[in-house]
Amino acid sequence: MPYIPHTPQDVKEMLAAIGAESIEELFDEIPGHLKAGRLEALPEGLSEMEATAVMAARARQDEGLVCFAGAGAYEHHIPAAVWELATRGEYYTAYTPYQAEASQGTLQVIYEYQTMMARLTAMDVSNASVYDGASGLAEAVLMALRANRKSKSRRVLMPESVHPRYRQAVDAICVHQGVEQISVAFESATGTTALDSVKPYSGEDIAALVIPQPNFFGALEEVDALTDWAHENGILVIGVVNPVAMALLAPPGEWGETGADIVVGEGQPLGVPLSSGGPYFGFMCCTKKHVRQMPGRIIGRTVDEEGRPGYTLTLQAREQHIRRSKATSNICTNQGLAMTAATIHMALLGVDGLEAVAGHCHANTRALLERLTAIDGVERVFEGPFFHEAALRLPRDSRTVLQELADNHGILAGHVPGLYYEGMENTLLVCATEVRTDEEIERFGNALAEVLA
Amino acid sequence: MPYIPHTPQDVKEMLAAIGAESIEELFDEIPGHLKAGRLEALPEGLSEMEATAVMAARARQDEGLVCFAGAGAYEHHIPAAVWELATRGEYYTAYTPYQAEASQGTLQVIYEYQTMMARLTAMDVSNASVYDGASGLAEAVLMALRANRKSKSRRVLMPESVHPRYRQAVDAICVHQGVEQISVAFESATGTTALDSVKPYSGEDIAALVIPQPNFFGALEEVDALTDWAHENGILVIGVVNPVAMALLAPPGEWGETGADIVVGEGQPLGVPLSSGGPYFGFMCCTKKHVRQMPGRIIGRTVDEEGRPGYTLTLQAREQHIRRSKATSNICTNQGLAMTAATIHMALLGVDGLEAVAGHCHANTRALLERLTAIDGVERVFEGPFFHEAALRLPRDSRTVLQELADNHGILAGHVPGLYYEGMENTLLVCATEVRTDEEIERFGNALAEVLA
Amino acid sequence: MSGEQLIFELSRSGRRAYAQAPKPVDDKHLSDLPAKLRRKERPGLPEVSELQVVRHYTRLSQKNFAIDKQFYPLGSCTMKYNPRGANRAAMLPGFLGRHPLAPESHSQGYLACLYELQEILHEVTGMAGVSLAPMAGAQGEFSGVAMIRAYHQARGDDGRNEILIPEAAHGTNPATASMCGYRVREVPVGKDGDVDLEALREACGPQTAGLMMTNPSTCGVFERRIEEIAAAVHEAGGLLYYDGANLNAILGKVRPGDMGFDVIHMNLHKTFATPHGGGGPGAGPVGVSERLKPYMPTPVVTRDGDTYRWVDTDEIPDSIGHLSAFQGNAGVLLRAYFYARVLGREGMIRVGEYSTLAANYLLRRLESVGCRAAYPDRRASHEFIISFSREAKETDVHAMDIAKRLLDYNQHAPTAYFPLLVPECFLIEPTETETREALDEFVEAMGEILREARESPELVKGAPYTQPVRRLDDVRAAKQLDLTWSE
Amino acid sequence: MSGEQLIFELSRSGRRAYAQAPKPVDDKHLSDLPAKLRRKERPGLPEVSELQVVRHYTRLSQKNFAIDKQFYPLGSCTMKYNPRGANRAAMLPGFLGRHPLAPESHSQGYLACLYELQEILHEVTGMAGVSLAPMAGAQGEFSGVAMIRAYHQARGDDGRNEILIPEAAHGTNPATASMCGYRVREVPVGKDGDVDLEALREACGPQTAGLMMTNPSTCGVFERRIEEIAAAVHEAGGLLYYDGANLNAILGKVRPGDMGFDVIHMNLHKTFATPHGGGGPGAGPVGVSERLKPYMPTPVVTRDGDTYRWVDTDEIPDSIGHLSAFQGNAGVLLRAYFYARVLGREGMIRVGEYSTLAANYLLRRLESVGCRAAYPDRRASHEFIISFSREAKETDVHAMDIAKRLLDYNQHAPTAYFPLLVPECFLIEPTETETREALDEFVEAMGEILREARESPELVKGAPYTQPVRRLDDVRAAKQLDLTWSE
Ligand SMILES: Cc1ncc(COP(=O)(O)O)c(C=O)c1O
Ligand SMILES: Cc1ncc(COP(=O)(O)O)c(C=O)c1O
Repeated sequence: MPYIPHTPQDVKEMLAAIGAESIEELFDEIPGHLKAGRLEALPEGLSEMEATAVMAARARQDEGLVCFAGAGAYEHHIPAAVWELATRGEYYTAYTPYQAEASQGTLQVIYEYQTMMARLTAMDVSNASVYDGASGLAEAVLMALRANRKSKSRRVLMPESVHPRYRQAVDAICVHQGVEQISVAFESATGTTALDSVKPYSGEDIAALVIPQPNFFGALEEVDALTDWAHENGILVIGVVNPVAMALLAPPGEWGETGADIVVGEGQPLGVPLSSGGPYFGFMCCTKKHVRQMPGRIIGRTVDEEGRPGYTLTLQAREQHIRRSKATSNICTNQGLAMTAATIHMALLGVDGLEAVAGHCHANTRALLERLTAIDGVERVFEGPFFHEAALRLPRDSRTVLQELADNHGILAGHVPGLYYEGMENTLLVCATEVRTDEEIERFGNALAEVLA
Repeated sequence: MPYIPHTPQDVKEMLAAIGAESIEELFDEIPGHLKAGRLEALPEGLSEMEATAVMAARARQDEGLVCFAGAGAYEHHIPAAVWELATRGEYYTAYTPYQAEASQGTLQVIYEYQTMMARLTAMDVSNASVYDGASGLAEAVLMALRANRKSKSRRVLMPESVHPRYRQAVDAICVHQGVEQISVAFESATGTTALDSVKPYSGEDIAALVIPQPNFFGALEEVDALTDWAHENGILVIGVVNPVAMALLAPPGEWGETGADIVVGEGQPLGVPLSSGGPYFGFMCCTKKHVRQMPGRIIGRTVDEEGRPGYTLTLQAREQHIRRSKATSNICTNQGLAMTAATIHMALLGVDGLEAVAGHCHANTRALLERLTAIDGVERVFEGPFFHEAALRLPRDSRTVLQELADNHGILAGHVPGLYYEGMENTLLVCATEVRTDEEIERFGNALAEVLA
Repeated sequence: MSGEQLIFELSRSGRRAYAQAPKPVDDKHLSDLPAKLRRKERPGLPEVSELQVVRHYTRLSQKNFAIDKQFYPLGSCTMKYNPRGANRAAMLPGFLGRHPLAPESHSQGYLACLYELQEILHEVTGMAGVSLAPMAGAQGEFSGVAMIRAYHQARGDDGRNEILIPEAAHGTNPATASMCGYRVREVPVGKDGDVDLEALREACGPQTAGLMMTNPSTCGVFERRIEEIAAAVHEAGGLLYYDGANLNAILGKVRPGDMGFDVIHMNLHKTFATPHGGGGPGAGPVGVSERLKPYMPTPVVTRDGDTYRWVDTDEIPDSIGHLSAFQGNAGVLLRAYFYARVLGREGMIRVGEYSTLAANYLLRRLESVGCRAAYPDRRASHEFIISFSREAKETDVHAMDIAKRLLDYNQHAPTAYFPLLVPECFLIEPTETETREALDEFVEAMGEILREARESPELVKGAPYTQPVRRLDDVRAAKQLDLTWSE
Repeated sequence: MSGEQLIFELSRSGRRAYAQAPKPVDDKHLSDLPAKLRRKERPGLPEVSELQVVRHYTRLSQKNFAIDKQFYPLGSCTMKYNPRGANRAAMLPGFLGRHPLAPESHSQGYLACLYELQEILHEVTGMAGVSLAPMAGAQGEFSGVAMIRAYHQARGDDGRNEILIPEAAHGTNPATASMCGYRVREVPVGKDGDVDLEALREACGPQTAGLMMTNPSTCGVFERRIEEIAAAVHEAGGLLYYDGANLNAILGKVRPGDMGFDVIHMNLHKTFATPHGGGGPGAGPVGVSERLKPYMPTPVVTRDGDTYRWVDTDEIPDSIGHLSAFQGNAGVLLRAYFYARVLGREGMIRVGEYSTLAANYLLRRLESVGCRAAYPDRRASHEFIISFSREAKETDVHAMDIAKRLLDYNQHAPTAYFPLLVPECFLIEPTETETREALDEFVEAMGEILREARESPELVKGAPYTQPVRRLDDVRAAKQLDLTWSE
């Protein structure tokens, strides 16, 4: 009986206390014909040793690719302290901090996290996390609809340079509330959204404009101009940013004259391993003005009966457990542990560390681009500034190239924009973070040259 | 400045408080010409990321052998909880529990450990660990000399079936106190120590007899007869046992009429990974009568000022920090964390678990022997009962066979008694613990057949 | 325990965890970044040493209650033991290092685990199809209701704009219905804890898209007339949504698929023992009946012979789509897979049995020290409700006071004031992994507190006394918003 | 914090952590084990669930002070930050899974780390050879003195039967000398903390095998006349042993080899930041001068071209031999290697500088709140002594009382009553990894306690009040021996 402590003696005495003859009797309110069979299809139980062996063999199967893929998930160095602390039982096995007095640890961590994220994005406030960057954008869109008092529409300007998987998630999550994504094409030369592409919507009733920075291609958008145009037209600005990039790039709070209104993004680069796509966490910040429209948990600092500072869940009147069908979102469990790790990660890196990481990522990607574009027929797809990730045009279909590099060279060469964009079949999106070495970059170069030869 | 928190401002103010101009000035009592140079030969510092990469690459180099070696270190399944708990900062970064009130955690763990070990060996008391099994045996020998009031000699009967590396350590550690190891040969048929081999020493002044169970070859000694003979001759008995074997085999406390006097052994099989040989921990138990001669730390239960139970270091008058040159040993730092892990390990396994582990080890080794001796020219060296480990005779030099199996088949085939015993060049000592699967045993069989073909 | 400063208060200009800060990058490597896109002021992250960080977050951790430290009988939350083995297995380098966009050829180990987890969930729920995509219970709910909507729409059945929800339901249920564009109609619950069947029948109609319910309900009892309910909704053309947060109660005993549900979400962070992490992450896989299979959220995993692969919207064109950037909370799924493999067939059945045994035992024992069950004539499922309305009336000691006082007894408080329909209530869920002694200790504490409530109510009302803080001023927290720290 | 039962008290017959107990083995597999060698009664290990174990040892852990939680200024123990990165690196599967008897061909990664660690220690100590074999400081001492003995014996210089040891020395020094068969002669220490050179000169003679000393000494000062001491001992034909427990003080500043020492041990669990683990494991490598190289404990690692291999007694035939079954505390060595690589050349030098800065700062600040230095005119090394003999006389508050009272201020007590020659003393070592604020907090606590000692001595004498237990009855512990639990 794995994980069940009851001895036969316990069971006997417990049944006696209940006044039941058997455990089965406790289920006597369930109509007999509904009772399940014996779950024959389930495998027999394993010991921890056996289950670990099964999973270890499988984990080993998937090991060994040197990762040059980014596209929304980035391999960074994570200080050992981060997860050694985050997996302490006191964080790992606590529930959502509903009993504030018995959860001051988690609550203070969240308050610190909120402060860090607000500072990183230069926004006023942050929530305690949403599921991930993509669903976070969906939440931001719904929030913008509520927050934009000037707009009655459910129309949102969505540049095609926003991560395609984010746009898919916005589709899936917002469709039921009648949200209309208006696609804005990117410039074929730069991969970015031209002011001229949004101008046609001047004066129309639009709730929000989404601005990615950097965008899916790693290209840098003209965030100031876009933000100012939006605000001039009563449109709220939703920034979607890479948090590591925030060490170097202008934060959304400083875009244009007055800054973005809502900011979301994928928190994974802040101390969360690639881990097959999750658990990551989405971060979400906004201006003070809109805080009551923000979904998710928010922690506030207050005092106890003796005047000592303490932390507690606040603004709960936005949340589903109080507001039920009128809540800002249905989100309940969020990504607490990943957020805890991120807080510890940011504390360890500090500004210097985060800047250095961002700088090395960029320098490495530049070195990578230099090496790869030295190969005949390989060239950058876009001109203009980028951060830490860029699209390359190959002389042939990038999917097969990617597969060959994985199979024969142990290299995960990047990601394939052709999966989402027509005409980009030969494009490869590559990225080299601070963990990639010069030798690995050289190895990628040689391998690609070989595959393309 | 890795791990140093002082800012330039701190340094300035700290120097001011000291009244010094520079840090260098704080070293002004050191004769100038003694001052070190710049440690030119040291490499430049690395970040955690870089140092981790160096070590990860090296760790990977050494991976991949399927282990059929025992010979004093055994691969067992270790529940995940063991080291997740043991490496909690509160255990990992505490000092020896000198301030009892601030160390009740560690102290209670040791008290529990002492109880477990005493029960496992059927002895009265246990200390809090010594370095490892081999040095533990040396300490036991020195202890026996002190404890045996009847004997004035410094002579110890040491069967050659005791792990050769243990005998080497006894040599190295006890030689300065004039200890004389009298080797007792083993029977060539059984690999064990015959009563007839010790009988010639009846009536002589001998301080102690060492009895291994199982012995180096995995063979089972006639512990009862040997123990009784020793006691009849005023000789103290030191048992050297595998703690996992204690789940199935008669514990030293029950050997012969009155049981062994001192018991030591390698604690590694109780939750400590192979880890290249250490840190392991030696356990040491004895009868109540001899407790004041036992080296190492001992924890006692007592009460505090309010009568509440509490734990504290006790019998410190044996220890070097009090007794200085008259101490029972110079041991100070021992193997606390490994011992903590072992305590958690034993708590998780319980008797059932330990019995099952021991049983599977034995069953697997039997299956292994069956498979290997089915190969032409491979046979057991010894007849008679064994536990969990056994010696095989190969048709050719076992060192080269071992090397070939490692190089070409990824198998660590065992250990080579020929390193220590003349005439055993073709012998291989093999072992299959509970973690080895039927497939792995089959794989070993096939590989050996191939190598020997 | 003394107050712990904020990490920002520990910060000193120029201090650093040097081992974590790679050497600064030469500016020439950043020369291509246009100045106007660069950040002007550096973000104010803390400047602290590594030891400070370790010490700070170690100390903070100790201010939490957690299953690893305390009994944590939070009703509806299934706070059971989170196996450490699952953590280790899920954190194996091969899993942690896998990029979510790695080719399937290099993801076979991972995909095999997911596929088998799907199969296991398929078997324990009796549903026809399973998608692991949703990242928590609420997202599972969302998927479920979105599928119901997609189903009606595909049939051109557009008039259905209402979701029925029993009043005892968890807040995520109505919130989800709203997110999916539905109106919510609450259905009353009877005195016995079962849904008022008459009222339900009346509420059903052509506007009914579906019913969301939990069974056992958050009243802690098994809905006995579940088949009549199913029939009523189905007859009206609606579909049945099963909120699987309480699956622990019936694991191996009844299967939602057999009860007639069309879609179910599971909280793996409850029933499958993955940790709650102080507020997540979780995982909320959905199981669907045959008719909803075409709408499952993507991706799901399938097997072709010996190889596993993703199935995406190209193969499930009517899918409600992608709910995350990648494939959901992989690490949580791996932990759940580990747990399921260790439990196996027999173990899975025992979960429902022993959690039910523990709940019924605890209920009777609590009654013996003066607690009053909300549904005294019913069997408890894996959880049950007691109410302190008498105490509130007679001594002015409220459920919240008792909850706080429990902390002083080193017991985490049960869920309080939920479900809303029972006044002054506790929803108590002991789970199958707590020893009988742990339950008895809780009973003892409750007995003591009830005595205190009678004899010195002020003592209870002033609790807690032993925690890092006394009771916090929530009103001030909401009024004088202090959500980020500033010097 | 409430008392925590013993794991045995939590035990219930028939309970089990099932996931850890493999299926029982069929008896037929054990049929070959003779009955008379079998165990008759099963050993009484606890029968508990996995959650019970996790909860029990989590709770117990919280009853410890630890660097990860508190300032821990234990003199002579060098309680500095133990990098978590070192723990992760040393626990990589490739290292943990390596059998100690694996062939060298499959141990190149591990051997490379050890070889480089030897080289690093060689450079920082200035000694000619290094062996990593000893498993703790005391075993390093043992090796050192055994080598001294082997050296004399090899020269036929058999009359030397005495080791000189300054009276301030750590207890392991005299105990080690005894273990190596030597008589111990203590040498007095002068008022200034330096060894009494005259007395030393007098003690030296043909019977002198060597001198064991620490520099900086455990008086917390640098022995200024070290060269004269070395000369005196060497002239008498003795060798010099350096107890490297205090190496932290001089790392990168002075090298024992340059001071004329013949052999030194290092406590990697001090200077090289590996954890103390509540009492070990440690590692006590030894460095030797050219003339002691033939006696080094085995094995050591060497490099032939690109490959590394063990060097054993066949190549060092006069080695004092093997001190353990395998190769010493590998995991500790790997942690130290990690630490040394992160520090590098510059970092290594800073250790001595900043630990000395911290100690001198703390000393002056403590003086400012009324503490009295034992050697007020000396520079502190990385540690220093203060004495409370005045307080003891005037208020009957003793060093032990102050130590206990510090716990109430959430500060670990310094080493008390050591070295024995300074009455009522604290030996205080702040290390380089603590912030100035942490030092200031300690000063503040000490100031408060000294005030308390004057104003309400009983308060201090009754301390601690905030720990899991009040002061323990050590006399009873030693008299009514209770070393194992029984029902
Ligand atoms: C009954 C019920 N339904 C749904 C949920 C929501 O699940 P999650 O928090 O994983 O989103 C919960 C969680 O507390 C619940 O108890
Ligand atoms: C000065 C001194 N020498 C030697 C030792 C002994 O070292 P270990 O405890 O590692 O055996 C210590 C340890 O406390 C010490 O402080």
